[in-house]
Amino acid sequence: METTQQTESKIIELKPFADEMVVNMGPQHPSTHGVLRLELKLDGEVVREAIPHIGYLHRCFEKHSENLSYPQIIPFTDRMDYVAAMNQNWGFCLAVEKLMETDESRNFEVPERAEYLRVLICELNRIASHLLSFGTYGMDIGAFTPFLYAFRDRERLLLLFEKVCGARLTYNYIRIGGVSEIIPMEPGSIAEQNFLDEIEAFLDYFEPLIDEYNDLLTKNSIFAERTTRVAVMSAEMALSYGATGPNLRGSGVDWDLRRDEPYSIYDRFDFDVPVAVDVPELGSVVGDCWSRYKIRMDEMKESVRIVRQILAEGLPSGPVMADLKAVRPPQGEIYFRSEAPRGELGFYIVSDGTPKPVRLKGRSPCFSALSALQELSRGLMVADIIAIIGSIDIVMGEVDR
Amino acid sequence: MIIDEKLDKNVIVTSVDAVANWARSSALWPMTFGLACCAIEFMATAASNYDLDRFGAGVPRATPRQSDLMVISGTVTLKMATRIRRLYEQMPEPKYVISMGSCATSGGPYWQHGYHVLKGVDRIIPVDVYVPGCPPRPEALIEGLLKLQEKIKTQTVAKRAHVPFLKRLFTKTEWYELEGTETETDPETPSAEGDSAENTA
Amino acid sequence: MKPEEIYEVLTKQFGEAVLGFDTELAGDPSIRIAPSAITDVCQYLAETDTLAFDSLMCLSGADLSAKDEEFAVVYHIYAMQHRHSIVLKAMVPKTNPHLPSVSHIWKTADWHEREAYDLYGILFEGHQDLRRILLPDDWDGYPLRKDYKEPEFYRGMRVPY
Amino acid sequence: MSDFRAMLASPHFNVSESFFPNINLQDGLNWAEEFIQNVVLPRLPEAVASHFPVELGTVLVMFACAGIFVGVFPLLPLVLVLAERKVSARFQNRTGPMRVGPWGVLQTLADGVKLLFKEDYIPPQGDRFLFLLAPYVIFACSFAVFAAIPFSQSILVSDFNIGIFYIMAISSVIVMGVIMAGWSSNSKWSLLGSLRSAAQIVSYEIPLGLSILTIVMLVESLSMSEIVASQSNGIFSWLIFRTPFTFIAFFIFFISSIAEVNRTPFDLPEAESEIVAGFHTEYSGMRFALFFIAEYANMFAVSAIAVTLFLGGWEGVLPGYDILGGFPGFVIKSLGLVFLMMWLRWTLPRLRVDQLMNLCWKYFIPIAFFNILGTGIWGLIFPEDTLISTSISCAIIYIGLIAAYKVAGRTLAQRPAPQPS
Amino acid sequence: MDKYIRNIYRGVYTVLVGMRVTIRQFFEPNVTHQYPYEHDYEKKRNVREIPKGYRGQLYNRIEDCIGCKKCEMICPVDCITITGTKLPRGEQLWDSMNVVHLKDGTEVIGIIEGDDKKIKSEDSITLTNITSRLGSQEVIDRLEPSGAESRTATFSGDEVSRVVTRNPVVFYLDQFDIDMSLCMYCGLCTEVCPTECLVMKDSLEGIEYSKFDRSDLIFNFDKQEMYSKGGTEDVEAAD
Repeated sequence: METTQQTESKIIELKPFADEMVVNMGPQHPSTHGVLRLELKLDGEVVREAIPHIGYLHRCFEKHSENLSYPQIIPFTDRMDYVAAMNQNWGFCLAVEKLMETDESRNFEVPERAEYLRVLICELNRIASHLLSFGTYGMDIGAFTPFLYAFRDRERLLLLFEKVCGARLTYNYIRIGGVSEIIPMEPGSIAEQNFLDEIEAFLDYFEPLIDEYNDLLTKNSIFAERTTRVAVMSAEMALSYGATGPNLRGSGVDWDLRRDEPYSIYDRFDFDVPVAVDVPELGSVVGDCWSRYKIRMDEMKESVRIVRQILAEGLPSGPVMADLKAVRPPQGEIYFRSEAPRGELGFYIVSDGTPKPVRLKGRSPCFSALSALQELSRGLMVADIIAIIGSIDIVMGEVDR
Repeated sequence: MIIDEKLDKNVIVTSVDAVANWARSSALWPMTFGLACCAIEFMATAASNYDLDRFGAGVPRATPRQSDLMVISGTVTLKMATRIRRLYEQMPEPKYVISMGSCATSGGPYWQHGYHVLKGVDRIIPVDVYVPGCPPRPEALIEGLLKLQEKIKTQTVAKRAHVPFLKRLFTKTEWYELEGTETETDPETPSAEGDSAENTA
Repeated sequence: MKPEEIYEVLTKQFGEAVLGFDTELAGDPSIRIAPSAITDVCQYLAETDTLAFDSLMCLSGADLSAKDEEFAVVYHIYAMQHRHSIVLKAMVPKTNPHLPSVSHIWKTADWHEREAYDLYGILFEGHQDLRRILLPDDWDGYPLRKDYKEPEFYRGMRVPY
Repeated sequence: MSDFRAMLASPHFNVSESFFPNINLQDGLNWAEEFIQNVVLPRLPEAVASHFPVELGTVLVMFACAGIFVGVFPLLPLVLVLAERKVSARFQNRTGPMRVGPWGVLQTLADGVKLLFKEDYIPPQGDRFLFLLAPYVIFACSFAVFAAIPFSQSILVSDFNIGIFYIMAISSVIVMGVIMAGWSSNSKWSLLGSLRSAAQIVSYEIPLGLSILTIVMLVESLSMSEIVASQSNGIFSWLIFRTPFTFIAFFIFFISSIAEVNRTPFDLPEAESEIVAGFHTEYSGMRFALFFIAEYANMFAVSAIAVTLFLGGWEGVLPGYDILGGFPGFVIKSLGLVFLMMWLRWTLPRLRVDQLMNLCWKYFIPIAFFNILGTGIWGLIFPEDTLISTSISCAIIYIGLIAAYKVAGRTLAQRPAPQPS
Repeated sequence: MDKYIRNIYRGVYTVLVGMRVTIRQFFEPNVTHQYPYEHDYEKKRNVREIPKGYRGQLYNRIEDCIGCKKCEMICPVDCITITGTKLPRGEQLWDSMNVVHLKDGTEVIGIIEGDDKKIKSEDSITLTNITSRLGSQEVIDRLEPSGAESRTATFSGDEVSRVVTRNPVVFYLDQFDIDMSLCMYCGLCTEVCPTECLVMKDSLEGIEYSKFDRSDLIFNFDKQEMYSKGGTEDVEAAD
């Protein structure tokens, strides 16, 4: 773990006797990423305090999971973080599989081919998620075109997902013990080859575009002005608030579960973990909005690298589903976390040996990261609030569950 | 536009109808308003690959005052329902609602145990078109929009003048009056969605 | 450090307040702590150099059975530096569920405790801003309790299908 | 009719000048009378012409001109809105409006009609009078600007001797309308937007005015037609190339005018992602349409002013030839600048309020003052605009651009900036 | 001063770079799928096919349904309602049958001759007692010479993509309703369906069914009509 030197955030001096204006931002607001509501106490343009109110999308995920069997919960995890649903599926399945592995009598193992497919599809999903975050961040800052470019490229990814699992957004693809076989893809078949070729074609198309997006938005001086040195989150603060994933790495903490606590087959791939550093020519310091945003742009490149390694190796043959009679984990409890695009996605499962969990809690990365908003936004301007919300990249479905 | 109640369908009304309906159906400005998963598909529909702008619906307005179409894109929770009702009231007539996806239509996947989910947005506001899907594909949303355009083309100005718009649409679904929801004439919170929400601090 | 070692360290330090170490069930072993001592234990875990638990991964309330007399509050804590984790569990009675807050040690706990309060009605003493977070302020009851029945109406809107 | 055909067939045919005889532009009455005498009467049969009431005809012609002006210019924004949607669609690999009319050409018409039929909402707690007045103020002002813009040698409503001053004065009244709209809406977002707008427009008037001042110093006149007349010797006599300082002044003027018309990257008063819709949050229906129309009319107006001041107005690229000259040339040049505005809009993100002010007060205003100083010195060195002075100026501009691209680019881009304090 | 000039330079430079990116896209062809594809010129470019296996509207081919209720059990949202009466022991509506899916998408239902139901790719299959013939004219043409009486056909192994066994029906289905307004399109029900009669339409008609009334989204798959004909409607159609 390493942290870099912190510099002070831009803070505008408050006039002590100015009138305070209370403004509600949201829940219907173009740039609150869904239904976040902020109660802003304004002094002119300067925000004295921004109090987030959440729960406008509280869909009772935990209540549902207590009433459903494990395979039936997977479609509901899709709807937690609907931007990166594959990763949510996977996080849940990993937790259940971990709990089931403790029961030695079952002799249960996820097939190799399924693991490769999972990594492949989840890294693609990470790209799609980061693309969306890039696009909406651009739109929040006022540039409309990056949003449409991001969606244009994301659409190609969605077509791939559609071909492999039959849905664009809520996939229900990764299952406990493997991946879905709803659209069969025999090992070595033409269908598989076409699928891999299409992924390759997408990567060839997409990889140069990342640099183009950097030209268009990341390095743009107006964008840099808007986002650098705004809302600096120090490493200690990030850890204390439980910010994870790109937000934590944006604060200069070199931490990635895929590398540091490798699950699945991530230890077989060679990839870097982008960590924020000071970028003096743009004026960025570690922990500001620009750093958090830049981590996502860099992670897309790393995901491309991982996918390319899989394509080079080729998918192993074999089944895609473990031989499971019924999903019935032993009595016990587990907390398992995986690296979703927005950070550490944890599932706390308490099982009493029945097919339904007693308690299931999804520890969502956005929920923790969003709680830092109140402290981050103090003394900034209204426009900066938008920049912060975009940079911590929340999805309200996951915050509220 | 003042049209007498007694005015029946005559040449003038018919041609005014034709013009107004043509204009209304081909300039449905949606409200920038997303709730959940479907909002992502809504954005995808508005984006380059499907481009709602082709139908004249590509001018998303952030304020309800300037929008004609409200796409309920996602799960309506009870906490959000009062806001949606209010946003609907803030939209000027004529206004149209598309219920996008299972959740908005009837609570969708959350209908059984969703203690905090409104089981169907038609319990608080009248809905013109229900688009099925979870979430619906952009094609489905576009098809819903086209159906709405067809529906608009059958409406007439004369009818609109003496039958309240809301009442006419309420015939098929139950209507639950929200207690505690302020109307537009509430002096405390007069303006658009920004400061309309109550202060819970 | 392994959970057993941490358990030993904690028993040495706190004695009576550490109630037990659950290893017999599958999955993560957990240390049961008396609710009243949870703040001290967490403080110790966070500030001792050999332990240095600097991040609270998850804080969850749990109602494990309708028959139980107690709610569980589960703390999953992680130390980035030493890369070890531990699960703490505090059982609070259902009749009057309350225990001290840890939100001043890890700020993650702020919202997570509010969520546990919102969904289970567990009171965290010393929390600066303990109010409902997900549900509206005028909501009745705590929905994740096993004996919860959803209301018929909320502000005039019918809740059941 | 034969002379008409011959006129059309002649190689130096110029539409605007053959129909609008070259006479004293300042006197509208005289012009109308001449128009009747020279254009209408010869084309009428002998019997009618002898009894034609010239005075009545004169008045009718004037009304017709006014009608054309009032009727045509509001249509301009309709075209521009469609153009904006189509252009933005091209930038974003979309198609834009397609279904309303062939290729969507009737889209803005449908929008307009729809807004006309839409419920008109007036906030009951707001200031009703100001709320109703504000759109008209903005609308009227943005169209009043057109009165002083010379579209061609003869298409000109009124040639004031203080034309550019009038334009500056009228266009700054727009901010009054914006503040009225924001204040009277009784919405916090509107208020925030209008106050942002006030600060922005008032600030950006200064670099705008200072850039115009460099032109006025060179031309020694405030009259728009005289400014154009001084650029009649081809592209290198255009004021943008006259001195190196006017070259800089052009960009300051253009960027400041983007800020004046509230377009991205300076669209803070109506920043959608921040303050919902800014000062017109509460406006619906036709009142909102007035804002919308005014915005696009303004956009064209500032482009037209920039063309008049810096890009030779209706004068062509080569002296004596009509390439990019006359009325079509003027419109093409203006639309080119409008396209540039759209291009910028669909490329750039939005500035923050303090950065907006920084840009104005720390960059534009000092540079604009520097320009004035430089133009003054230039005027001392070259009192007359000669071939030598133009060549020197163009050489300096060329060398400056090359230097900025090659030398400065290499040194400035590579050396890291000092650590931010 | 150095910083001042550098800021100006950086501002201008990055703006120009961004403008270069957008103007390059200005001359790229557009990517819009011009759905609904009304005109021919729209069909020629950028048509987006619904991929095979897309999870669209649920559809039950009720004649194949055996009322096993597996879909109702697995459905996470209980949007499928099946009520059925179990027939008395020993009775069944029809015998066990085989559905042969040919590679060109057609299906033929009948009984495979011989005891060995396992299909190898090189083997040819002889179907007897064909009760329904769905599919292209080609197959029908092939069947005609063999005579309607015997209703026998032989297919070579390359033609056949898979063979599904249709279990004997022991349930009398009173009601098979799917409320598509509740469905979450997870596809679990289609996976467990033993006769593969419950499918999700992967075509445009599977997604274009928006309604003006929410109750229209409840789809009844009624078997009553079929029962009244004694399950032989297909045979009649074949003749």
